[in-house]
Amino acid sequence: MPEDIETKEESLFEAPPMAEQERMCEAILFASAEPVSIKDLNARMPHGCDAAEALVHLRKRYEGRGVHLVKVGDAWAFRTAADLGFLMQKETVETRKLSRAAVETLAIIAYHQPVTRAEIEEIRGVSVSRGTIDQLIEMEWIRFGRRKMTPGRPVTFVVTQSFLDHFGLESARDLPGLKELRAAGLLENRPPPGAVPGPMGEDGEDQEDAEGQSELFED
Amino acid sequence: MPEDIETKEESLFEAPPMAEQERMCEAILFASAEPVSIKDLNARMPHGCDAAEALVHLRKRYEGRGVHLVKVGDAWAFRTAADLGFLMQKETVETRKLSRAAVETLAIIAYHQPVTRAEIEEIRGVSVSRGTIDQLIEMEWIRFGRRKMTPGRPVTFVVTQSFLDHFGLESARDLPGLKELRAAGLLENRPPPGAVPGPMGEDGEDQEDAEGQSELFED
Amino acid sequence: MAEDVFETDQKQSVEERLAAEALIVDVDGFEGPLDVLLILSRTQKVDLRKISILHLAQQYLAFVEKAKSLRIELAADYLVMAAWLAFLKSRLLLPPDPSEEGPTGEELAAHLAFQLERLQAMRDSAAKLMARDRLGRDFFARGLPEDVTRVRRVRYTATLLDLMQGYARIRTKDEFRPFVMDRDSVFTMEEALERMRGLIGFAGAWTDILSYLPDGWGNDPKRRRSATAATFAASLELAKEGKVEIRQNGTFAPIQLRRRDQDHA
Repeated sequence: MPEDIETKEESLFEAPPMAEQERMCEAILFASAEPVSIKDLNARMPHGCDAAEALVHLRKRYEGRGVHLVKVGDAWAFRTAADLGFLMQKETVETRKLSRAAVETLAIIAYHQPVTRAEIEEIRGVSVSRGTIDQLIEMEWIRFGRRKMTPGRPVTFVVTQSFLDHFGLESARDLPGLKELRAAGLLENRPPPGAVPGPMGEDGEDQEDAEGQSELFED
Repeated sequence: MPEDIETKEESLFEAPPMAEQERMCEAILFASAEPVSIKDLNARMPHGCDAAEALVHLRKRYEGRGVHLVKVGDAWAFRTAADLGFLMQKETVETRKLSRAAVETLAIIAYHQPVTRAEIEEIRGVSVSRGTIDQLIEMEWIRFGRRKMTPGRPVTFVVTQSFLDHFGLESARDLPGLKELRAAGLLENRPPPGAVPGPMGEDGEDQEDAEGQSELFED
Repeated sequence: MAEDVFETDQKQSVEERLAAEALIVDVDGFEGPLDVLLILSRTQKVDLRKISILHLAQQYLAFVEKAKSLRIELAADYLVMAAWLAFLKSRLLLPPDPSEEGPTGEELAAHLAFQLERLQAMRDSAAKLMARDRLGRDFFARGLPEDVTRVRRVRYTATLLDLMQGYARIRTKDEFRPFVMDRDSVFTMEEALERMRGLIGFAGAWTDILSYLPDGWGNDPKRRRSATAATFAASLELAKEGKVEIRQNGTFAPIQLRRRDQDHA
């Protein structure tokens, strides 16, 4: 502590060396709760210091480092290097099975594209919630196709390249037809609602069903 | 964002170069006011990184700078250099003035931990008021340690990471004068010969103590 | 020096005593008898390790005597210590009695010296600790921390099989059973009524209607739902016929029924 006082008193007559001024700026900017202007830096540093020059050195020193010295308005602050921003967020990805309603809607679009919402509803026998369509669009599995040249010119939906990539298809035409589905055993056992046989399992079904139902009430 | 994911996935096979790991540690530690453990650093950095090694390089890099990399228990933090404290009037936090009883109790816990209330009372020769312990707990300088395996299984007190951080200690082993005190036998819990009056020496927790201390100071 | 401390203290203590009407007050400024001993020991102006415990005991006893003569009520701790020191003093002065059990005067004195030295050591350490560079006073943490943002992302997936099964499900519905109701999971009111008519004769006490669900219908949610609805409807029917009474204590509370005896009707 006594050294500090000496330093301060000396500095009334002679400014500390530039390396020292750089350290001071570094410490102040680090500890300050908000960006600090050059004026404030000079006011806080011993008499005769030149914060502007010290900042030039300091900025250079932090070039390419994990944190950068950046100018915010007319003040200065340390900030995380932009390329390391991903370290500042903790991402947890949760994988969930697409709801039955969404799978069915997607299937109809894939088999019948371009298809309007009214057509989807006709095929499914229940109304299609906006949320389901939005979700599929957000997943980039479907997109808007051309409008139908029918009264009202309704929009149509088609599947996207991402869809084809995800399901490993060259084109939507490669999807198996009804006959093939039957041949593959997918149509043979009449699936009672709520108990689809095969790899879909039975446990997930109840909640999927609930979701499918809620879709009816959603909009 | 897609780039980040790629980076992360690549890293499953190869860790980023050490210079890059150093930058990452730098960014994470700069962004946090609290010390960050090596475990947390590794968890936040891409797979395969070695925060412990990166920190060795980083610490060296900040030697003599306005900001230092310091070890606090098993965590790390950037802190401004103590000799520049005079620049920080604006940031100075008024710490509550501790009573003499609180200061002594804190020192006894730090040097004798894990220590029971009865042991603290024996050393001070006076009963410890509840308020004193409460205050130290509230300040997050002490916490409960493991119960002693002596009759009554009394709770013990130990100092916290915040305590180490506040007093600039890497670990409880670095307490000032600890070695000398131990050499002089002043940290031993000597059983009183026969009865000694007052709140001192009512329980015989002695045989346990050597073990308790070694647990803290030697690992 | 101890005398000075004592003089100023006793004035305060007397005032305090009068003010508080307390019978016992701690001697202000002292942290217990060990603290008094430590302060008294300083008058010996020697290393704590070379201190004369005998002399110290005498000093302490004098301190207690003076407090008594000034009618300062000392806390019990101080008096216990005085008694113990008087005992220690006699042990130290008299030649050791070989027939006597227990620790010698020297052992006791040595332990007291150890306690004093240890307390002094802790005080010195506390001072050193508090004099260290401290966070928020001499060195500082990051003033502008950046929080870690937690991003929770849900990724939905489906397989080609899901897709085809989904499609198959819809097309199958059309092809094979457009209007067929699946009755596997439906329990009708008629069935429930028939079941309950057989059981109601045993329902003398209030019974939860859920206990009337047919076996095997309680686990599957769909079947349970249907059976519960049918049983409830059947119970209402029975109540209407005057065969049972129904009650429910509150919203969502269990619904209970019991047989209604014909003579009360």
